[in-house]
Amino acid sequence: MTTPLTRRQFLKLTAVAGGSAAAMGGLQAVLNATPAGAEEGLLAPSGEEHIVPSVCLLCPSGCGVLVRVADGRAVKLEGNPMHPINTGSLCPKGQAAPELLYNPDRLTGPLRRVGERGSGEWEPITWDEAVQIVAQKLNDLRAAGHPERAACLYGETRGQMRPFIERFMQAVGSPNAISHDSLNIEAAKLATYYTQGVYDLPAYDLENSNYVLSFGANLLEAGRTPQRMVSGYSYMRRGRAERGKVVVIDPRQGVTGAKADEWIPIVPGTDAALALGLANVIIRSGLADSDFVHNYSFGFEDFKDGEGKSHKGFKEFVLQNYPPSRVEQITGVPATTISRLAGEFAGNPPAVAILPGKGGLLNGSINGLYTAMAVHMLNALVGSIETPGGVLAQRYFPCADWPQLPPDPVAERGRTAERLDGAGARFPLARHAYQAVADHISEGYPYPVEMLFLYDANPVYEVPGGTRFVEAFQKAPFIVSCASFMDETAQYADLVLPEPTFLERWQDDAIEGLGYPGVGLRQPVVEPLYDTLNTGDFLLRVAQAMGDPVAGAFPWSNFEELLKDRLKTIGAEWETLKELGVWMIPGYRFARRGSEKWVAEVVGRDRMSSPRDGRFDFFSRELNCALGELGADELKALGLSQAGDAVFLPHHEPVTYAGNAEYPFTLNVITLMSLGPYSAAANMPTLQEISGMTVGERWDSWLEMNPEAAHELELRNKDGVWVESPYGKLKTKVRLVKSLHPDVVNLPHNQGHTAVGRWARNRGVNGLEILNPASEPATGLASFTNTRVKVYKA
Amino acid sequence: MKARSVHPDNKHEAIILTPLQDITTIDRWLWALLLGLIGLGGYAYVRQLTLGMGVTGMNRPVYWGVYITNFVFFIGLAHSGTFISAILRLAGAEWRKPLTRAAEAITLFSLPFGVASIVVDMGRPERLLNVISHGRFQSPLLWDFTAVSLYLCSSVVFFYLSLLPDIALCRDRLTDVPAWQHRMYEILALGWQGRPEQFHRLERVLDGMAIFLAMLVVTVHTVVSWVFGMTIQPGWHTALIGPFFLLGAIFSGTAAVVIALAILRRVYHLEESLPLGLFNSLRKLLIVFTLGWLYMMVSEFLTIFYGNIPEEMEVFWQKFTGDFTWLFWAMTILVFVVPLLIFIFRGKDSIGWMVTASVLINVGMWLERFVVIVPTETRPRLLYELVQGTYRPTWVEAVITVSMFAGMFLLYAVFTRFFPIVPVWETAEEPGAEVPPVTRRRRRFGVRR
Amino acid sequence: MPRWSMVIDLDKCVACQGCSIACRMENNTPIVSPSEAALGRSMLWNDVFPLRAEEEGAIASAKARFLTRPCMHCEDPPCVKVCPVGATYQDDEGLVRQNYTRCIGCRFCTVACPYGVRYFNWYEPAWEDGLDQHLNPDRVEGRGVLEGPAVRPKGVVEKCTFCIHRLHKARARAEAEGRDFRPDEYVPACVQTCTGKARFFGDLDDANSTVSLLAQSRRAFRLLNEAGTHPKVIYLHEG
Amino acid sequence: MTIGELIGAFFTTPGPGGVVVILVLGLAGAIYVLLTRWILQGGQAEEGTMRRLR
Repeated sequence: MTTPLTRRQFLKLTAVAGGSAAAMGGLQAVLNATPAGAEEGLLAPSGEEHIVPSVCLLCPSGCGVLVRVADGRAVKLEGNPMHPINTGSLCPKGQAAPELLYNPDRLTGPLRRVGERGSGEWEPITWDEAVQIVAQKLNDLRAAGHPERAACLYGETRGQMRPFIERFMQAVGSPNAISHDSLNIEAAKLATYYTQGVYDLPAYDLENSNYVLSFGANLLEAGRTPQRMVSGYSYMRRGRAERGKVVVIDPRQGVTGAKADEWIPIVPGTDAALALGLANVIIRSGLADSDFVHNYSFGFEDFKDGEGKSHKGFKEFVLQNYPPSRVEQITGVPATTISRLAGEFAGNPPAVAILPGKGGLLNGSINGLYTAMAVHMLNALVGSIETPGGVLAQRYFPCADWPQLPPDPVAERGRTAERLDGAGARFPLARHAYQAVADHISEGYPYPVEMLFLYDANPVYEVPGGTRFVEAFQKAPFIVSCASFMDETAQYADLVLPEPTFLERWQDDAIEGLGYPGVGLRQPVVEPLYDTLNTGDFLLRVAQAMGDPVAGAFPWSNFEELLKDRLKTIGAEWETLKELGVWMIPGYRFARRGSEKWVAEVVGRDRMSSPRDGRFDFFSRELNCALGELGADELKALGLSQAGDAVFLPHHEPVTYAGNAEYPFTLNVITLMSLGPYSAAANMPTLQEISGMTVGERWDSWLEMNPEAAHELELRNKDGVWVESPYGKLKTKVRLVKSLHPDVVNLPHNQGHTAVGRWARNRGVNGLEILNPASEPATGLASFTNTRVKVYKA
Repeated sequence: MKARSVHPDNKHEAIILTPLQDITTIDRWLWALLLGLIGLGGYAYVRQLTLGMGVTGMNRPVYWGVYITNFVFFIGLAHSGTFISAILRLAGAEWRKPLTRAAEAITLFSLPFGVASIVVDMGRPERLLNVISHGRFQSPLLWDFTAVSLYLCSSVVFFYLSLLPDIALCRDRLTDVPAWQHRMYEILALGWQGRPEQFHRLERVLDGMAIFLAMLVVTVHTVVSWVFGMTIQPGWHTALIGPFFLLGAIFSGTAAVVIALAILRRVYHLEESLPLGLFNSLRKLLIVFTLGWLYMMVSEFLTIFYGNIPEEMEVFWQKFTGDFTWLFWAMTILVFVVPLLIFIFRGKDSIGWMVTASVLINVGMWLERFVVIVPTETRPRLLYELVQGTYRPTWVEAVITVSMFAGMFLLYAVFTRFFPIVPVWETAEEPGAEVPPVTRRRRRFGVRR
Repeated sequence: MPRWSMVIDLDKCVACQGCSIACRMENNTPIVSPSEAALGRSMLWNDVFPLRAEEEGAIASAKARFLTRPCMHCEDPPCVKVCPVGATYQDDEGLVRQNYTRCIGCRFCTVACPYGVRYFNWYEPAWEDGLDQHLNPDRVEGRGVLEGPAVRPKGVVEKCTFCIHRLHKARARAEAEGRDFRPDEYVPACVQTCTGKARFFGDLDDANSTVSLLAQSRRAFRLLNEAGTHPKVIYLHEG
Repeated sequence: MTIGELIGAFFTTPGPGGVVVILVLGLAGAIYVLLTRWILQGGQAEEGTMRRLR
């Protein structure tokens, strides 16, 4: 590196050579030229500066963050190295979080509707007034003896918030605490429940896995815990000595397929057939884990039940019905690929098959549950249940249990009423049917609704055919929304009680996706900017205002105290948790097969009617108990095309598409890493600006289409097009993407808002508006992927 | 005693001096219109200064656009004057005498707008002095800055010296002009006596400067092209870009001279002093340049096409079939096909056709500079899908360009009203006579009664 | 004198654009309106974009590939060569820096850079009411020098500087603690936030720093090596 | 400081470039002023003897 001559040296030389030193000196003085970069220093900010740990809530992954607060302003978010999910990393949404905190469109205080519903005229009220109104309303309902007519729809509830809301509704006397899970992860949870007997999303030990087979799970972009999957993926790829293989089975390649070793474009909605085809080859070639299959499973071989009736086992069922040749016709995946994949999957232990999450082309009509069960069968076949590199049962911290609910006859009668969303009644297998609430309110099934409480829920936007909720709201006399932005649903509310953003409130956050228990803590990093109140505190104050017996169920003065009380058993003082921001017991403790821990926690833990014998159900006994007595016609009413044993075995259920041959393409609404699943993110300008990186779009929606399919329709790149389904039509721009199944078109999620804020409003289109609003008849899952559309030039 | 100077007699003196006597109403209307355009350009520039360069159509990756094209075009025009007077003077081509000043005037009045285009294109114009206080000579922009400023002041001096005798003539002949105009002549004439020794020295200085200016013409436009040539962007980084720009400059400059002469001839009825033969000689010159230009185009694009390097071909197809197809083919037709046909079939002895061809050439040359600069920027070297630029110039750029042209015409029009456009002292002999070589002329001149 | 360099393992990079936004939040680059973004004027110093997918092959083999591109901080930077006023210069640690008080906005460097890493302030950077609260307060300033995350005026060029203010802060902290500065104390914002842990940063002169070791990997390649710029950002191939 | 480094520094360091520009323009200006004065002095000595021409 030649050390460059400093200017002064040089000038002296030329002065001597040039002979006009005086002019040179004068010039120098006049122009006060300073050599660049010679003496510049760092001016540290004047005010004091400190770091506050918290947990991000812009997607369900819940990464730990360290917020740098300078002069009382949250200036920068960095990943918390102590938090196991992201260990110091942070995705674009987390980095852009200050734009959520300082967003100019945030609601500044509680509002009450004055004009006509949805007219947008509000008057500010105080929090005390709001508490009185809600308490009064609930007391009236309890006095009228119908507390069940109050319902709560909640979205992403973290940590204690979910049990707290359910406890609040039970204390009031209503069974209707309805989660939005049926929009995304419910298919995987039900599948794990009906096979492994654990009603929870399984955790995947990607770090130790050699072979990952992902069925429609949008691993690296969206889904339940994107950051955890990315961390696992990158460790599995280059973090350790031998590099794991990733195969993605999805009609859309996306980032996950692009990074995978192999991407298998499959006919949408036929993943169950492919999974069973793989199972067929594994069983035929004897690669199955015989110890697990014979000693720790049920229904693999044919068997006779109590009354001596013989039932077909999983093995025979698969061998007869899913030879690779037939599977090739159904799925379009060549038989040779099926055999090769099966051989690789079984031959490279530990291998894991990822169950489909949101955005997977699976939860069509009824085949959402069976497809997820079929994929979980693969994990069982190769014995990847509860083994390093396989599927783990997610464990949580043992929180101090809730104090006993005080005796309350009105509440007890209310709790036993039928649920508003028809879970367990109209939808026999469902636990939550979030999107069906709209039709039920309009029908008045099972009873008219008096009060709706919406916590982090924007059904008008995020439910397929969400506008049905607007009609339903006409029939709901009193609606309360806790959104921090005036989103599409809050517009129709009577009371809007804005909750602070995640950087300004107390909330814990159970760590999911790693298997071992852990908890993260959100704490106010800056003084709350506006007159907002944490919904937990609000409900506590409502309970006090309602007086006994409801008040008795909540002996805490504020939510922080509740957290402190519940989390005192995690083995860390409150101060340490506040200082670190996270506490965990790292290292997953595997249960030996057949041990009582295996029976108690891993297999059969949540079974209600079938025996908890620690046996993995190839033939689902739980399903048998639920649907055993139904006749053929009732089964057909539930959308089941096959009767007999097939009902209780994972099988390929042909998808009944909304839209006939006139609509050639299947519409798939994809969640992006940049915008994420939550409506508030659509109003963050930075995320809008990077939303279309994969196709080169910014600030807008687009329709991804295969170039050959577009060629037939004479569509060129960036042409304006109409996307029409039997339920409506949208106008957007087509973008040709070669890595996409010809029969599938994609639309990005979280665009096309009509409210929320200036950056989100009227930008792009909302693909969910034209999706099939019906739910799966048996499981109450929203059908995201069984709507057909036609595309033509705008 | 007011200095009285001695002037060679010139039959056309009266005709040449008539435009200086009175400023007609048409002039006033013309100047008002041009001033209005310049005012509009000023407004657009103030808007750009206050709001930011965003008002123009430039973006990422197309960072340079119409302004830099103007810069190159005006510097190109500036080469007409010097080329005609300097090089033809060295070649002793006497036919160039009547048109030297008209040609040099084009140089004088287009150069400042070339420099102005650079300043308009700068994001922080008030920091222009940084180029002096912190100049780095490694940057081609600094070579450019030096060369163009040297060329500007050299051509100003060259123009002023050749104008000196005529100013003195005006000082002595035009006594009934307004006082301030006469006062101006006195000051500008610097006490010119018209003594033979002065003429002799003036001739020698002009010959010397002609050599220097000829050399300067070559350096200035090559250096202007090296602003693009020195980068490693495909389409710019070619050795041919120097000669290509030089020939383009002289070509468009000569065409501009033809236009200027035709207008002057018509407006000021200078049919005698600007004979038809002049246009025929210029026609021969223009034919040579058109063919030269074709040679340059073919040699550049054939080499690129044959070489078939991906990033080069990306820019190549951008011009031939991509976003710039219309501009590229329009340019080729306007600069090569049509003018060549006109010159060969219609050009002889018809000034009207010559002017149309010249106008086409100049429009084509502006497009040619645009098509050299912008397509390369739309296809950056790192071939990736997304940063494929598009460029739509906005009204701000258009208005500023028009106002610059208006400025040039205004300067030209005002100049012709105050100074003789045809050099009186150089065309002192009877027109059409076989002109003796320079030495004999001086002796005869000295003896005159 | 350390020679700062960055290694990006494209096998671990999942194109999440975390680096892009960490860079924006650290260096106060403004958001531009949709119409400006459509013109390509959005300011993302560390841009992420898809590379051209191959044309031939069946659908299944059509692999999209993504690239995250900070400034290469070349050894022989074509941008520093062409700058007429020395606004952009290469300091003795190999960083190509930009002095916002000296830049005259002629945009010669933006055109000369083959990687297109330079951005221009077409308008005065503005944040809608309230959004400017999260601007990074750090400054690197001196007489006639304005660098670091200071908000740039309109009309100047700006680029990734490997978070020069973080280097100064690390040096100041080391000095305050009375010990000499170790190269591994300083990491740009994009390296710290990378979700796939795909980015490594360090001193290329130190033979056993991570970047030096990874630079020897047979997967290592540099962008546009044929352009003779000797970039100091080294990529590792996928697969 | 080898000659190579000196020349290299001349080109790369901000500052000398400006000095070159000033030198070149200053020199050209000076030369032109001298030339103009030289032209105007032409024939100064025998000025008195010249008969006035026309």
